[in-house]
Amino acid sequence: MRRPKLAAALSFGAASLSGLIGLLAALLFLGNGPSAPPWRGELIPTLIPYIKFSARLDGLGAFFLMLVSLLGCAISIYSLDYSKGYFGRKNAGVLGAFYNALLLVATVLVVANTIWLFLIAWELMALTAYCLISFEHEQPETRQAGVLFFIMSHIDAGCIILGFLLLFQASGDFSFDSLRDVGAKMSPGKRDAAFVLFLLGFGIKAGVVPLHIWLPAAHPVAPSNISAIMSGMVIKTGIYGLTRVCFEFLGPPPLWWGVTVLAVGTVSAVLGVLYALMEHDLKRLLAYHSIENIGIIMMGLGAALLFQFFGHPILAAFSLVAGMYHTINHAAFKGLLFLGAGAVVHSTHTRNMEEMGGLARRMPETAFYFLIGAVAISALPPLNGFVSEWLTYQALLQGFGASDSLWRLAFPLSGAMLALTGALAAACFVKAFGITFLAQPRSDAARNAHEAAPSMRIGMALLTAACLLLGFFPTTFVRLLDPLTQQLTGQQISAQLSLNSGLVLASLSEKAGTVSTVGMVLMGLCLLPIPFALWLVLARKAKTRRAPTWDCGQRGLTPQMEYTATGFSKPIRMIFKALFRPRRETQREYDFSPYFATNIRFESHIEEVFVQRLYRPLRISIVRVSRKIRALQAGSIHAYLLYIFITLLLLLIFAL
Amino acid sequence: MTPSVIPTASNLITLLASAMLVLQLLLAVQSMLITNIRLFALQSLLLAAIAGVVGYAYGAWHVLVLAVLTILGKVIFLPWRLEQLVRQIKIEQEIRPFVNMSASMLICGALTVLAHVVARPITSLERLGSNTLAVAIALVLTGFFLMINRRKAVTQVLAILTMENGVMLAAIALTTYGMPLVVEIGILFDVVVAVMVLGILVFRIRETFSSMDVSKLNELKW
Amino acid sequence: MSLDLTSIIAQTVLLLLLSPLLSGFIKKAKARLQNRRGPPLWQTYFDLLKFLRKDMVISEHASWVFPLAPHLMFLTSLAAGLLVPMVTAQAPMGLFGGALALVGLLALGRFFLALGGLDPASAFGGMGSSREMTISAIAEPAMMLAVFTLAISAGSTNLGQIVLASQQPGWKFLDPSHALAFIAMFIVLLAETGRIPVDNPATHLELTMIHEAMLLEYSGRYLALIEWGASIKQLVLMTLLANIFFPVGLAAKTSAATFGLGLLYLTVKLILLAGAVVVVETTNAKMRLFRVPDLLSVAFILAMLALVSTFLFR
Amino acid sequence: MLLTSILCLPLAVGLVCLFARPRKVLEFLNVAGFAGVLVLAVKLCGSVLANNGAAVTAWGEFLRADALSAWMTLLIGVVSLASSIYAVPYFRRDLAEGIVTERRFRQFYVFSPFFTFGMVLVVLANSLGVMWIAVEAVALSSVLLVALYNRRTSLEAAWKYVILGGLGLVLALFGTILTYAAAVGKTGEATMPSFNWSRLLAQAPQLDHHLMTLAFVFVLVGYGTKAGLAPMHTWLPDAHSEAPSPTSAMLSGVSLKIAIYALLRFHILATACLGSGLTRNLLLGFGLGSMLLAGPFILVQKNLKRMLAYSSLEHVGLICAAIGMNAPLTVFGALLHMGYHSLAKPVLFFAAGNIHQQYHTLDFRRIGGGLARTMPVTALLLGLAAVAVSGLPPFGLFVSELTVIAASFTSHYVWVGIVMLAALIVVFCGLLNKIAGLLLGKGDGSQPRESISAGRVVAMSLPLGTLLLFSTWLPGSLRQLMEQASGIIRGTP
Repeated sequence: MRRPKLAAALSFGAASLSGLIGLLAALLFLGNGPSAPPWRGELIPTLIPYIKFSARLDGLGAFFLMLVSLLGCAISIYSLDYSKGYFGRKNAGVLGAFYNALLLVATVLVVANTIWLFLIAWELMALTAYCLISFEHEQPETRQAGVLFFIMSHIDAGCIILGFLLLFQASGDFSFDSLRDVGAKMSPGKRDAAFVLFLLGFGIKAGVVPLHIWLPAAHPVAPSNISAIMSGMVIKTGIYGLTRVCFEFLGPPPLWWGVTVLAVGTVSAVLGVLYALMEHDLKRLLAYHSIENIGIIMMGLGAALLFQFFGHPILAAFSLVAGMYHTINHAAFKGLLFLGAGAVVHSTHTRNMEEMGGLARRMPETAFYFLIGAVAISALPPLNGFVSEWLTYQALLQGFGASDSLWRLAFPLSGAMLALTGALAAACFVKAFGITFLAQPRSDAARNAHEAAPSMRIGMALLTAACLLLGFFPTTFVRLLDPLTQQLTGQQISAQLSLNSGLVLASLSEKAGTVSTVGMVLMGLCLLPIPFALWLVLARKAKTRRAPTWDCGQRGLTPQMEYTATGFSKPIRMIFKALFRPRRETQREYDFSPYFATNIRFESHIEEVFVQRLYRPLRISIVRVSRKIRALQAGSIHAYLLYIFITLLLLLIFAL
Repeated sequence: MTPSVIPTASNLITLLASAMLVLQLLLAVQSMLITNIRLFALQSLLLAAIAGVVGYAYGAWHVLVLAVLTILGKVIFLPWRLEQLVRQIKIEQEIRPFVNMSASMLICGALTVLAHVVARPITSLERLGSNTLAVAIALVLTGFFLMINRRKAVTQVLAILTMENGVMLAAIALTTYGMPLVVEIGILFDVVVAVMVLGILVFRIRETFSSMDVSKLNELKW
Repeated sequence: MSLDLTSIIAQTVLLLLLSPLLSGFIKKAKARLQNRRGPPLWQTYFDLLKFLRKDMVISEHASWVFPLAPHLMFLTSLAAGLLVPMVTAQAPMGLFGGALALVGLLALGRFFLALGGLDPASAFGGMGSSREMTISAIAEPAMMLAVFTLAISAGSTNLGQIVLASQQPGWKFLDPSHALAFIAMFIVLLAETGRIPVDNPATHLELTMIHEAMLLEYSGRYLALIEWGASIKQLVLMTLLANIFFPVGLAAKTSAATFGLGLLYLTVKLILLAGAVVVVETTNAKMRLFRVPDLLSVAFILAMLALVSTFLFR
Repeated sequence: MLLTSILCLPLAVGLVCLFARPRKVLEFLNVAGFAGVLVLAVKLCGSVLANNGAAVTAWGEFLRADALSAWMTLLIGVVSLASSIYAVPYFRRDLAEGIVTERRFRQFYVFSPFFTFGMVLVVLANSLGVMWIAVEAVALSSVLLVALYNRRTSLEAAWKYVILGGLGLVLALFGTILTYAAAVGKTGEATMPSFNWSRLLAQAPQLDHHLMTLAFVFVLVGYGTKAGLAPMHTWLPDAHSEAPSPTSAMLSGVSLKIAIYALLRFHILATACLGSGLTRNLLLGFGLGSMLLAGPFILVQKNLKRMLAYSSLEHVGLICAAIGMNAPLTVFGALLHMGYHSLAKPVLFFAAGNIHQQYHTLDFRRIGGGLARTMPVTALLLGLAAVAVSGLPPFGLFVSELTVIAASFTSHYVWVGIVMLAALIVVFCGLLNKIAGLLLGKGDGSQPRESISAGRVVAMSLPLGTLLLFSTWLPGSLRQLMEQASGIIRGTP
């Protein structure tokens, strides 16, 4: 469209409205409670008999519809002003168009009720996401990331297609209704094959280690509102698919499914956060945290699968609640963080944290939202991240008593890993927030940074509100999960989770453990008078003045002397040296004495072990093989004739 | 109802067919271009003769027509056209094949054996001359081998024409009355046109590449 | 379970007043063990009062996060304290959260303290925060794991419930898993409260500082809040250690008598524990920063073993 | 009458063009003629559907059109029309730039109608011999089109095309004759057995099995060479890349499928005679082989048009393998795939033509990306068509491919489905990588912005639009036609 303003306003305005409507619809459905029948409908009539585009909104679908719409609404509002950055430079209309397409497709995906509709939506999602990622395709880095993403997601589509076809083979019909519990009809071998395929396929999309490589490449280079969508919504569709398939289609899980999912989740969580710590590219850091959080969600799912196997539907429902709760939480705070990062990048024109700093005073509101997001994602009370991780812990701990098999050790061990993850995440976000927003600006860009535009702030504020509400009122929220758990495990547990008229969240029973985030807030408010009382009583006469930083008497403090992101994570890099294998090179030039170097150049570089050991060799060998095969077509007509001749002779000899 | 088989005719056909095969083998070892062309002409003549025998013996007039057309087309016109081509663009006479004579002889022998093996189980066609099918297959395969083994464009054309002879042998001698006339005429016509087209191409190649060696045509790769 | 106001107020007061005394006691005991006279037992109170009265100097680079940190540090330690059963088996605010919430609250305080260290753009502050977060990143999971061990055998993460469970007849005090968990917890305690061999609370060498380095830019009232918060945290952790591993003298019901008795027991246990800390501090030297993780991973392993052994001996 | 007219129209156009002088007339005649062919083809489909399933015949069974032929005729009409429309602006520019001489210009407009005529004859001829002749005619008329530019490379390509093609045709002829020989004495007639496919099919079971097998082998290798099945495909990338773009579109859009059609007729006979075992295995083998071979060549391809040619190879392989599986849905999917591919591929070749006329090269490295800026319209259409051929929704190739693969799962060919999917993914990776590199990026600012004429846009967007339309909304009549055709292929009409 020729008029970017109009285009942007139109597309993103419409998108936010549709998000709102979707949200209302989802809440309306979930509000009806678990007994309400699913909503059905035909989207488009098709003329090929075996292809149906029928939709069905059930508990699971509605939950994810809520997620998609919530995020879509907030981010669309944010984009109204964010897209202004492209006016004159790029075609904002294109951005808006693909953005809306992506939202639409994601919505269709969660309500799809036939294999055809699901797969088409799945592929279209990859396509639109690809177009959005490579929106700023002038940078080669962006192009490569886009291609990597698209290739990976095509591979995952392949796995998913195979998986669904295995189910289809057993059921003989393409509609999801015929697939429910089709696993019972399948031979165990095929079931396991299907499970593995689905785990691979949805795992790639969700970005679990070691299938995650596209994620830290693709999220940073996309426009920030798209990054938010990608990591808040798109990777969640992987979780959606896995949940739908494992709990509805494949039937009762064997032991190793749960163990696998739990293990995959644990590994993803730990490695994700460790790699995140090593990043000083703000958006890459957030991308790695998506991997971590997906891992935490997978822990919940894995625990649920294990409980299904051990025959504890209630506990299964409980861990499902934990997983789903973390899913929507991650959507909220990761969306928020990416939007914040977007605002920062938008005003400093760099993603490198080493060039930021001091932004808390230049863009205080953004800083505040980002801080909320950081506290939430670090699983610190009283925000939503803490609640969902608390639920996960509780589920894992109760798992210990759930059976007598040796495998129950898996629960507390992954719980310990979860603890490690949480602590590292806190460290990482101290770094992310501290280096980005605090201290002195490290570059002119940061020095001249400005507060984000109003609609961007509104968008962030919405997600902040979501984080706070989800954090303070878990008991009301888990009631919305009843339809989901009812559908997948046949249990409703929201009643057992809420105590004292919803003030306190209990893990199934009061004895097993309770927590109340809102209670903590109240406690804090009640205790707040103490420091003020002390101040009033003792220190009213004390004066306060601003002065240069003391720093043990160090004079003339410059930004160069501040702690850098790399420096901040140095100790952890040292501790996990074995994993990171940092490549570092130092060049120092000095005139007379090695102690007085005139010029030091230090380089430290960390590359993911999977890229080093797995993906690059794979790519290289594929190319090499193809070049070898290419020699068949070397241009000599006699060779070509020979091929035909040999074919003919072979056929004559063998066919007769 | 199929007509009664006339023994002399079938013996004659067998004889002529095997003669064609012998000529084919000679082609394989003959190194002079012009001689190659003449050998091909001779082979086509034998083919025409077979057609004549079939037509005469079974009173199938249209096979006679085919015989005449073969003589006109393959015995007179095509060889003349090819020799003219050779003279016009002064190709040197020597053919330098990839595989030397003795080896190619062996290979052709092997191919003939294979042809017989392949044709053995098929007995329903032994009415007009025995082993004609085997000979036809042998002609096709050896012609194919010649094509691979020749460097020059013209010689490849020649090879494909000998293959075509084998095919026509099958067309005439395997089926009691040959094929429907339309088809036969069409096939012959097509062959002639094909050679014309090839001639044009050979010309253009000659003038652009200033060589007739098709093994030099290898710019298009991968 | 209900919240009764008296016990809340009582425990708050207890936390506020007892914590400086505990720090003072440890200093004193240390001095004695090193044949020094050492500061008077009440010195910490005087320090706090002094700090509270003094003027404040705030770095000009500091942002709105800077004043946030001390208050949150103080409040979170206090709130965490209310989750721990001190003199009775019931933590006054036990309903609002158990072990996980306790760890979470302490982590929240640390989070903001670290930000506060980064805020004034000083080199040492950043160093302090970096080291603090690193160490806690390893200490926290170890602590969690140790707590899990008890939580699993008690079937609850609620500290009150753990204590009650540990007073049931079937409870084995000398359960090897508990012993291992206790040692792990003790190491974590040293790390969390910034004690030798992890950190030296009395250091004046900036390069060796961890906890103190974050506070360099704080002064006056804020410093007081932080110090006080830190000592409350120390008290909380030691109480936790003392009460959930040795739940003697913790009455299920709250009454004046049980309260007094519980208080008595608590003081005894704290003195013993503090003694242990003092002994460790005086007999060990401070570790190099990059040796600390080894120590903490030992704690982690021990806690892991504890967990496994609960599984084995069950 | 209908058949006669549909056959004679292109022939007449060709003859007239032989003598017509002004260029505009040539162009007009071509476009109009092919439009007429398309219309007639639609009518043909209608009448075939009208006498449900029974074939339409003319000249005493000499011409015969059943659902399968009608479907192919439709494809011929569509692609010829599109490429003739595109040819107008394309050759005008070439002529203006002196890349083609007046003579070659006329050559194109004379030969392409003959080209089409040959293809129509192939699908309408009832006698297998006539069908062979027609295929040969197609080959001969297209050779000179391939060599049109008269560059070294185009001559080389033409030579390989004609030699390999001619060889294939000789083998095919041998197979045809053997088929006929197998029928000798089996047909009830007194003197001469009929060469008509319909008759042969009627008595297929009595045919001599050994001879039929032998015949099928030769036909498979022969027509397989024309259809570009690996390893007989080697001429295909050369010819497709060197021919002028409209011809390339014809070659890969229909003529490959024509060869497949010819192969199909024999496949039906052989299956009816020998049972499905042999033919199925052969088709599966060659089909999957082609699909697998296409991948590596696309992954490391340097030249746009050659890449497109290899993707055609892959699609042909898919179609063959699908027909080889011989299940209702697979065959249906194969026919559907033929149709969609015929709509998508020409657009790609047209885009390649635009690019070649702008950059005077098709080497990815020399072009160096940034097409989205220098030639936005072409880039957009190219991108869409590439999405289509790489089998992504919303385009129908996704549906047809998934149909085939899904059907393979229900008809006990799971491994076939898996191999197909793997091959498709590999090809997709190659296509995506190359096309993305071509379209995106800054590019070097040296190139002027394209000035694209309406004709090109129409020629490119018409097939694409149709594709999109039929992907989302497939007319019931077409579906019925394809189902009848698949019935014929599976020998259960």
